[in-house]
Amino acid sequence: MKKDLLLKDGNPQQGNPLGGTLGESLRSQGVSRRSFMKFCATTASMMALPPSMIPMIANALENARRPSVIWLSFQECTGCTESLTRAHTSTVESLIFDAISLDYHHTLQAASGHAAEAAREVAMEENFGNYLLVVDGSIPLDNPGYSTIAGISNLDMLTESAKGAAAIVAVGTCATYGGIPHANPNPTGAVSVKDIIKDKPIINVPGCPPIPVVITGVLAHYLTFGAIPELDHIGRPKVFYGQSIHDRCYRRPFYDKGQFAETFDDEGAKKGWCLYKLGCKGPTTYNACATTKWNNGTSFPIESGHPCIGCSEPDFWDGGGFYKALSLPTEDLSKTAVYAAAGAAAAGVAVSALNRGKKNASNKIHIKTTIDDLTQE
Amino acid sequence: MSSVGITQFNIQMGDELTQNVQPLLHEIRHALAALLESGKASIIDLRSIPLAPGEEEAIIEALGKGEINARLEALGPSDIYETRFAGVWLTSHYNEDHVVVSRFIEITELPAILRSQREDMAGALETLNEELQKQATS
Amino acid sequence: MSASIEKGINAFKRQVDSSVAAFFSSCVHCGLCSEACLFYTETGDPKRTPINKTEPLRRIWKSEFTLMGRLGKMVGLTKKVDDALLEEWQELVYDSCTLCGRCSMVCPVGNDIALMIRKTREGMAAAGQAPEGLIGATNRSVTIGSPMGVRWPALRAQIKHVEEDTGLKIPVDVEDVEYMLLLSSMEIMNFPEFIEAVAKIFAKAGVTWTISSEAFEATNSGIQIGVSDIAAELVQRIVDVADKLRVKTVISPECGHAYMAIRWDGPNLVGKPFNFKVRHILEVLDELRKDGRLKLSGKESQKLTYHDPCQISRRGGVIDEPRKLIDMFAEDFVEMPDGGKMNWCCGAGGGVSANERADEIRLKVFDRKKAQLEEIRPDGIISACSNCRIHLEDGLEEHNMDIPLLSLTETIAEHLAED
Amino acid sequence: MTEIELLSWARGPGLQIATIIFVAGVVIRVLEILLLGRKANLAEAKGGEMSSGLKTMITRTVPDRTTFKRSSVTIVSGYAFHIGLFVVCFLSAPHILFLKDIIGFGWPSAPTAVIDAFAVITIIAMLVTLVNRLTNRVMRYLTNFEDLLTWFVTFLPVITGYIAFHRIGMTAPTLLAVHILSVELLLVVFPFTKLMHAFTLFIARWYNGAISGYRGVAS
Repeated sequence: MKKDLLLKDGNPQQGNPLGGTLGESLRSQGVSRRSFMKFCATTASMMALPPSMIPMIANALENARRPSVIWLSFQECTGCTESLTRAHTSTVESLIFDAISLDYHHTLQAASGHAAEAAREVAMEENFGNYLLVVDGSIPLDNPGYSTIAGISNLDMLTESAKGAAAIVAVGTCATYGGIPHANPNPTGAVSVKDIIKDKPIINVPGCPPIPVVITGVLAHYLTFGAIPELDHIGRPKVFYGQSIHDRCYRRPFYDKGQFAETFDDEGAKKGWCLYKLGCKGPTTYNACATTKWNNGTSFPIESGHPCIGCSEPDFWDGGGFYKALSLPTEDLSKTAVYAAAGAAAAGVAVSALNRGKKNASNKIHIKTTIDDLTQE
Repeated sequence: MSSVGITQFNIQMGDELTQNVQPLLHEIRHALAALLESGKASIIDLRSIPLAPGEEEAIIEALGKGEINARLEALGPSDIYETRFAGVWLTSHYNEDHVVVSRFIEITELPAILRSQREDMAGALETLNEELQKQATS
Repeated sequence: MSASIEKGINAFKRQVDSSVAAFFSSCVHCGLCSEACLFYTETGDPKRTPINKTEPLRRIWKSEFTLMGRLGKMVGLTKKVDDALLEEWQELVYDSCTLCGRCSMVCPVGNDIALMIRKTREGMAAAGQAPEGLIGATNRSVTIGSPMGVRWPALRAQIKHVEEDTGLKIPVDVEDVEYMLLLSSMEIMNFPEFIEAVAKIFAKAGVTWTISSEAFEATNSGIQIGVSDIAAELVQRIVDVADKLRVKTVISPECGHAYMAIRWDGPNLVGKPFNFKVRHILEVLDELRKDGRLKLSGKESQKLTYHDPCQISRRGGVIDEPRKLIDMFAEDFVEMPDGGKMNWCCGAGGGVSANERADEIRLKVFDRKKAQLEEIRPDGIISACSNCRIHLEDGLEEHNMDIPLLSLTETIAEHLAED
Repeated sequence: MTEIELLSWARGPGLQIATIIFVAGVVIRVLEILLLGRKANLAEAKGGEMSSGLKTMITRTVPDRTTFKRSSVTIVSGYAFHIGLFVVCFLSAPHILFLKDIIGFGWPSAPTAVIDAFAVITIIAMLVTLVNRLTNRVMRYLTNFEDLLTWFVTFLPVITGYIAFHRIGMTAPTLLAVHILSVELLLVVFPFTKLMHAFTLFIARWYNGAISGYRGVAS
């Protein structure tokens, strides 16, 4: 259903990118005020805003104008788009998409080839300075040929599309921090959007993939307030990434009590104990999984018995192993210690030989002390 | 947040997992006292609380059901009922697939969404006028 | 030949061994040893903290025997040991330490600080930084045979007196006897009653014994000043005579460091085990008691206490014996607070009494003993070291405290049962 | 460098370097001490060296009554911070996990509330030891740069661990990285300072006990 909406909106010629407010648009679709309030309450919840802000959100949404959205996909797996389109296929959320004009998304749009690129160019031109640019995937810098669209390198397409954007939403860990393409040894020289675009506000929505509600929540926020939300030090909206998984995890009491699953099939695992020892990256991962959850709020990885892999953090792929507890060294220390000890033992014996030589020498030059030797001359 | 009876993988429920229930009930008690005293209504978004599997159900069970139960059909159904504690309402919004999209505990005399809305009433008046006119002309 | 800083440094190097290295590596500067040392507690001067007294030795260990020190030395980062440092430290190493070893008992990391200071003295002495008083005493020990200058004729005269007083024959230079008794100069000059007491007890017990006219001096200034070569020479004199007379056991008299010198340091100084045993007089008396050869009569009703001489108790291991002996005649025995292996030093051991420069501080630190005595207020103090005895008498007199000092051996002799 | 990169460096190469320096340094220093050797005692023994040496290694942990009375602040704060350090280092789950990875076996952990309480005790006790060091007449006299340095590098992991656990000021990966780096600093400094006492005190106590025990005195 949402796909239909997207496909419909994929053609800028048919849409009305900036005409009318959201309120007008909804009323024209016969949406009642009561339905709108339900929509606002859900939107507030989605944006992790306190319910007391619902009236304000209602007012803002009422008067919001539909922005044009251009979605670029670079070195990615389409997981982010999948996540988004597999989200609650609900009327409520589709309203968010109703509220935007998705003018280019080459995976979702019906048009292809030159027609698609033409659509992008038109949207950019018509809404210059006002459109929202959404990017998923990383950008290869080694050889532009690693990833091109219609013969245009990712780098060129990004810099060109960014010029007229009001703001950029980097979706997924690839676009935000380089993600898996960036993982050691990074064969394509993949970088993030932020590494290239320096003069535009960028909202990072990391995750592999990001929680769909978080993606729509960020769009809703932009839609509602016409501005980018408050970001943390690595560009993530604080409302969704303000707290670590560990701090919000329902299994936290087990951590505090020292009750851990040691293997995936032991008593601890069955009792739902903390997965820290199985490599859970919850303590160093900031995301909304523990509260927002996945699959229509059904569950999230830890609830399903798997440790958090830290996918919304930069370089999560190179974090020393998903199943290695955070406090563990990433390399084999015992071997290092044994080699160091062995080498040092040899060195120690050598140093001691010098010491003993010195003592022997001092004994050798010692001349028996007599009572005549007790005063200096 | 699941209310569709998904079996929890591996989890055996224990007392230690429902530690959010008590504090939440206390929060509701404070809100109810404030409502009585100053008429100040409040809303708790259940989605903003990290709940363990089964905790939401435990809270709903603890609140029980009261006298009023309303069903709303707007962008999918919504269930709104007063719990066994007067002034404490539970609002559950579903999408068209009957999946909960948001759920609130409202401490108020009447949840705002139940009232007839001015815009809707204006629309209704217009519709009624139109229909009467139509009858008159026909 | 003469002393020099080079010889001093060489002597320091010879003193470093695995125990010293472990001790210095472990010190965390916690300062607990200060509160165990009467030279600190009674003066409040942090310089006198025991571990601080070992600084010269520490510097040599650090710069010569540690990898980091060697590297530091290459770039000139180590602290030097020179005449100025040793001169400054003289007062700490000799005047402010009796080698009592209380610090060694409280150090939480287990440093034998007294041993470290004893070793520090080796370097100090070799560098010509020993106090004049101790050099004089050492000189007399080597040339005359006694730190106080006592020669055989003087002892012979005292023996004669004893023989006249008791009617007992004091055996001199007798071969193949069980025991050879050593004496400290102090006993010969100030407490000849000691010889009398031993003679009476041994006569009653039927013990064969002798005094040597060639080597009767038990004290060893070489130990106190910290010159092992001289200490060895003094020990060797006793070993030669004991071997010549073929005695079974050499008895160390009522003197602290003499016991340390002959019993524990002796064989290590001369470099080989003795052919005879060495026992303190109290150990011998306790053996006799156990064998039933020592019978006493009459009890002392006064409140008596025992002052443990450091080198005999804490450093020597003779702790239970005096108490068992005292138990034979004392009805009202009371331990000093901290009595036994943790007893506080009188303040005069370790060569301090032979070092006139330390006279003032020696009397100052007596306050510690005074405080201990004030807590139990005894009628009499028994001890087993003439040096402690003289100093305690000095100190008590200084504070107008009238508590008599008793020798344990002499008191036992007084209580010998008449059959 | 991102914070996760920093954390990865701390958990990877940083830990490798620190471990090499720590292990090699400790081994060299212990050998340097032991291989110096000691002359055999030729005097007739009154007690056993080995048994009393081993005994003193343990008994010296308890101060005698008079010393305790005379230096109670030093002793109580010292005890508190050593016990606190022990509990925090060896009974907290992440630390046990770390050690298990290296030595191959683990043991049960204490609840975080306990660890947290001991961390606070350790921090307070360490601050008391610092104040004591700077105000106590003897300690102030003895204190040198190394004493302050070792205090600092010991305090650092405790305080960064506490801050990391409570997530104060920075995000978790940075806090964890800083904590691990502070431990690495401690490991690097360890062999070259009096921190070595953690190992050598057992050697020193053994010698002390052996020397005394040989003469028949329990030290």
